[in-house]
Amino acid sequence: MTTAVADPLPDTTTVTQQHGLELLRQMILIRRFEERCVELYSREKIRGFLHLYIGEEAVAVGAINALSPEDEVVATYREHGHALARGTPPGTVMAEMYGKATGCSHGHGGSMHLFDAGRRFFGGYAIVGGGLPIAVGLALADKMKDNRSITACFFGDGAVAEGEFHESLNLAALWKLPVLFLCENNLYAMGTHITRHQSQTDIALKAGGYGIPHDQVDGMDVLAVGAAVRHAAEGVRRGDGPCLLELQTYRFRAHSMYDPELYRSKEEVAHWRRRDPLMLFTARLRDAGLLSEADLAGIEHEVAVEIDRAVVFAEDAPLEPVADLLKDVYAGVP
Amino acid sequence: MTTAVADPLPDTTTVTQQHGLELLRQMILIRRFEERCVELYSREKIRGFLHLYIGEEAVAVGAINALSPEDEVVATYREHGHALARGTPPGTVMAEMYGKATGCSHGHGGSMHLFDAGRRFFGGYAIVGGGLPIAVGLALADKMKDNRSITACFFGDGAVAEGEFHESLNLAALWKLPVLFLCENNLYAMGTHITRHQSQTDIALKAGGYGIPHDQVDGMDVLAVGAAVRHAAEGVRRGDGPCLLELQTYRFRAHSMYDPELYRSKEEVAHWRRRDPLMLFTARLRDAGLLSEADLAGIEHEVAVEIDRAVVFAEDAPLEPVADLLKDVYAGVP
Amino acid sequence: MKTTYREAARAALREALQGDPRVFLMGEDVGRYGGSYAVSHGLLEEFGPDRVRDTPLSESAFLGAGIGAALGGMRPIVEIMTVNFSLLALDQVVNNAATLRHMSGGQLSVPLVVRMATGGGRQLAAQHSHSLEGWYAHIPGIRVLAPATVADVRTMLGAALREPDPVFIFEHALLYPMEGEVDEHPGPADIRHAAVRRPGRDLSLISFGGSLPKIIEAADRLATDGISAEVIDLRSLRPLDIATVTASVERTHRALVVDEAWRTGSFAAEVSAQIMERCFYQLDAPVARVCSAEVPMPYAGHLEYAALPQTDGIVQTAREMCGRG
Amino acid sequence: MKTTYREAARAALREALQGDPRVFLMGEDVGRYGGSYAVSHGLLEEFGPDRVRDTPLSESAFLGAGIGAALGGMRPIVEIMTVNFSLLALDQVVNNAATLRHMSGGQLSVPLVVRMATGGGRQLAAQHSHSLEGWYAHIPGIRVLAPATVADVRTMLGAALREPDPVFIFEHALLYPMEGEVDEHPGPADIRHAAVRRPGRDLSLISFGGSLPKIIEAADRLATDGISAEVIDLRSLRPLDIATVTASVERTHRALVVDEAWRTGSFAAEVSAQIMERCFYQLDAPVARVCSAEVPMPYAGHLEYAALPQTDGIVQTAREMCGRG
Ligand SMILES: Cc1ncc(C[n+]2csc(CCOP(=O)(O)OP(=O)(O)O)c2C)c(N)n1
Ligand SMILES: Cc1ncc(C[n+]2csc(CCOP(=O)(O)OP(=O)(O)O)c2C)c(N)n1
Ligand SMILES: [Mg+2]
Ligand SMILES: [Mg+2]
Repeated sequence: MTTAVADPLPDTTTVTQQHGLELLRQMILIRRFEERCVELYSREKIRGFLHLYIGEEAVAVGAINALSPEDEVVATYREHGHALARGTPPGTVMAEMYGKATGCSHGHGGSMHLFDAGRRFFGGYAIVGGGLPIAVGLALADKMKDNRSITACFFGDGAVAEGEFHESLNLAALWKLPVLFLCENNLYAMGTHITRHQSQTDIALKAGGYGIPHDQVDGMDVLAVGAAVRHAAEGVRRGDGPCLLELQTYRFRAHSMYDPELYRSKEEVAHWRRRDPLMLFTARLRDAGLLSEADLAGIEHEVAVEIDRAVVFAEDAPLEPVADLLKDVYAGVP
Repeated sequence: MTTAVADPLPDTTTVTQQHGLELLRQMILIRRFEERCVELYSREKIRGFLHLYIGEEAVAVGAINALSPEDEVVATYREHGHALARGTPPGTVMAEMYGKATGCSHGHGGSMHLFDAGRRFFGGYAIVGGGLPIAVGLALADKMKDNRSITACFFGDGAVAEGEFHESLNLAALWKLPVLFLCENNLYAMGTHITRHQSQTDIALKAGGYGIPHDQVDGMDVLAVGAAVRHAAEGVRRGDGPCLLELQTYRFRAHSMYDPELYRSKEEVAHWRRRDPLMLFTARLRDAGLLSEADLAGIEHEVAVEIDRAVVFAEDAPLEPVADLLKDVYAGVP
Repeated sequence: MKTTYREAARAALREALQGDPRVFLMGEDVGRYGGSYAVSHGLLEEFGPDRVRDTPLSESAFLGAGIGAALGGMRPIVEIMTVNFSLLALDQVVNNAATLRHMSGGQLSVPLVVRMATGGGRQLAAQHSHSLEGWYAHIPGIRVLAPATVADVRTMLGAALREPDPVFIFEHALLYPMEGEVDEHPGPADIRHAAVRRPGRDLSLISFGGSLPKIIEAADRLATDGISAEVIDLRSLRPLDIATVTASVERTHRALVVDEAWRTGSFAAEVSAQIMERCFYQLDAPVARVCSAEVPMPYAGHLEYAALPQTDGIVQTAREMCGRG
Repeated sequence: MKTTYREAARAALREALQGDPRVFLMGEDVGRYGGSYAVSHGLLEEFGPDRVRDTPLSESAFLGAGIGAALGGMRPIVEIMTVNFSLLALDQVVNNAATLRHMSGGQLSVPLVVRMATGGGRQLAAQHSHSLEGWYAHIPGIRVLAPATVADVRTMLGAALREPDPVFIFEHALLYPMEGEVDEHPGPADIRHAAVRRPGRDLSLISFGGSLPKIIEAADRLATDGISAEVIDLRSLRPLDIATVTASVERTHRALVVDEAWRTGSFAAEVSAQIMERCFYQLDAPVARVCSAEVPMPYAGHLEYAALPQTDGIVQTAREMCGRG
């Protein structure tokens, strides 16, 4: 039978200062990086679709820091946060959005398709649900090769309606593959509230249909996310088969840069902003005496410098030559 | 929350003589019709794929007799039984398998694609899972038009793994559509046992992930099937939204005419044959004093005559002229 | 009356919803969100959530449900947000929508309209820039339309809804802001015929959808070189009105087909083959194609520009064909 | 050594599984059932359920899992039972398998092989008779092979597994019982080139896969009329070895392309267009096509026969092209 992964969860309220500050730094980096992206988008330095992660930082940061460097990560088109949390340098991410040759995908992918094979970041997938089978396959390879790695697969609540969610969960559970399914439930698929796209809105419950253990996690609490992922990952790594976590979060910004946000009220957004993951974690660290004003200012400064550098790197980076248009369609061509 | 549809079920052990004999006649018709098909297949009168329903007759007969004539029926490629139970004349079904112009699909469809629009039999679908969205749409039309009809959608255990199963159940439940999902769980998808294609083998349980009421039914007991379907259909018709029944059955024959049956033992088949639905129901009617040897012989005789006539009808039927090859690709063409 | 392609598409939807209670619109974010391209903006408020129906992300199920609803007597308009996502529903198109009439021996009819945005050119990269109209045009049993003008997008929907067979309408996303003329109360379009958008003598430029503006611009530029190009807008890709095309080529003796799809296996190949099959002895030069480069669409603007057919390339090819290389 | 296409396909799989521990086969009923066409019969017993892996009915998930496993360093061979079901997985092909190398800027590699049965001719009706090779050949980033001979099906798999990019192998189901010659220990095929199966002077008959036997038979019959037909087997549809084709047409000055797909938008259109583009001034007649009728495949034998390309029609078209109508 299916069981919730819940107990016994390690205490989520304690964290070392070093780890706490690192998590905070990553969250701030993602926030500020994306705020800069908005500005660069309005200046048409960044084009195409741009999906911001602002409000959801605790999910990627909490989860990815609970993984090992050998683990695989698969994400969606809303993946700046995941790439940055995984350690992909902000400069190569920014250069990617500029469409430059030194971008992490050589300018071929843009915001929706960040890749960093060296860090086992297997990319941003922009067909909703399309990344799940890939994650299942990566996990299958790990299992067949007797690796100790697991694959963490991020997707949204909207993806849960797609057939590939269902097929992937069944396959992963049937074959007891080391996949950790991480559903970023931000309550909306574009403008469609979860109550209007899921007949059963408790996403964690769906795992029961596949015999997969599941849990709901406060996705605004970076430590809770970290603890839940660490705990779930342990079982998955041990060979217990896949696990699904529903990370309850909210996006503070529009779906993409084109969205007039007709589908939700300012009050609703304001309500969730009171649970801003950066604010919550800053307060908690402060309350625990782990963060001084100077620490915070230091992080903000460090991050600002890093982002400035990233922008300069992107601005100065070369374009891929048009002559190479057909390169990398096949290996070794042209 | 999800609930089983179980109680209170009407007593399934009683049946009027007239109804009982009619159910038995239909089951015998399907059995003998298909036995004749096997013979005609070996004589190459019938070609293409031929999937027999032998062993599963109680499902189609029990279920379809519990529906109203205005209800829609959607089936799979294993649908001789459903078409016959719905009342499609055996002659037009046989002519279809002969590829004749007077076949119920004008010879265009063959065994896998029987249609009878007049009886609201919306066909056999041969892409596994492909009929479910169609059923959802038929139900949507009924709901939007305020019809009292419901749509009964048959599919196999194998179809449960397909993404379309998942998408269709969610859509039907979300919109509270009048669909009755009838899963014919015969334990195998071709040669793959359910334990090797479903991580969670209790198919009825899956409905929980969509908030759909569900039940398991002995698919070898025509009265149990009828009672369960009648009961479930009532709720669906009332506007409670979709319902899923898992009908536990077994196919006595190979998957299709090409199948060497390497994947299961003779003992397993023999075990299930002891629960032959015709045998069980014959015995029950006999025990209840509703069936004499003469009645049975009469039915067998009547059915034999009907099938002989069907074969003669098919033999004598004309072929569609080749000049009409492009007819019915579009309305009014050529 | 002057309006945009987007507004015209919306006016067509409104008219359809007003005119027939069996018509409803369903798709992802057509309602509350206002349509991902704002085409259906305001329709939810006007017609309610039953007739402007937001769906979950389940392309196969809701396109299939459109087929079922059409079988059940409704007149559904299914919106697949973009052609890129339509791959997830392609089985329902090929195996159900396109086959049911024939496979049932003429008993069933699927009066379904499917709309989708198509094409590249907005730096949306490899998964969001497909041009798959040619694949749809391969499928017997369905009709495929590509409104390239404001007037066509305004009137083709009405015509499509009168068809007893499934009709797929492809709207190139770059056209939405385009302005053009329409009648205030136009009748339904003639969807059986291609249109000669500009007469010419020396060469036929043939295309559809989002590439029409490019071949019109090319014709303008060619005119300044003294080359008179006839501009053909195919409008309907399936069935293809090849008679209008061949009549043109018989006048001009040269044909250039432009298609935003990858060159190999593009719809342009079909048009080219048919012209050659029918006008071989009237051709003064091989039929030419300008298509997209055979590469997953790159994000970077300069690479995407290089990958897509552009007016420059069309003009240059046309000049070479006319001996003015 | 004489063997059948089916046995040769199995020998190729066995060799692949023996030769590289990273290789595994996965698909519906490849194991316990023995393969729906008995191609993988016996392999489960030989290599075990890990490497001969039965899957649930989840085409999109297990093809996608094949991509993921290839990314993860394995060498998966995914079997989609037939091309008809591959529509359910086409998104994974177009948007993932074909794009990942390019979209990642060359960081990723998808060394995946996908096999599927294709084609009509067995009275399986509209949902089980597709010929969609041409669609696959449209997709940049993948390779598409169509082994038409016993030797090719024996050796193309090995070659496909050496490719760092996804390779799709289409096996026409009617070929499985065909007999032919193979070496006992053949090397991998040259999958870069088309093959001239028979030299000729008057006309090039061009096809692939299940239609090759038909054009060979047509060439035999034409020979008795004194028409010498060259037979070209394309073998690889993507990339297409057009040089072998045009070299032939430059000798024969006439080309007839046969393709079991529906005519409009068939791969034959592409081949025809390319021949015309490159050999226009050497052609003595328009390039001709013999394809399937544009109808969902009917079940009835006589209708199916009429819908599919047949040797009679090929011979007749060829004769007309050579002025012997
Ligand atoms: C298959 C598919 N259908 C539609 C879209 C368009 N689309 C992009 S994002 C999105 C919403 C996805 O919602 P969710 O999975 O909850 O992720 P979120 O954006 O909330 O992070 C939609 C409909 C798409 N990219 N792919
Ligand atoms: C999408 C798809 N994949 C594969 C097949 C081939 N196939 C036909 S029937 C079948 C098994 C289906 O099993 P189930 O749904 O349990 O129905 P049953 O045959 O047992 O009645 C398979 C794999 C198909 N027709 N469609
Ligand atoms: Mg969401
Ligand atoms: Mg079954």
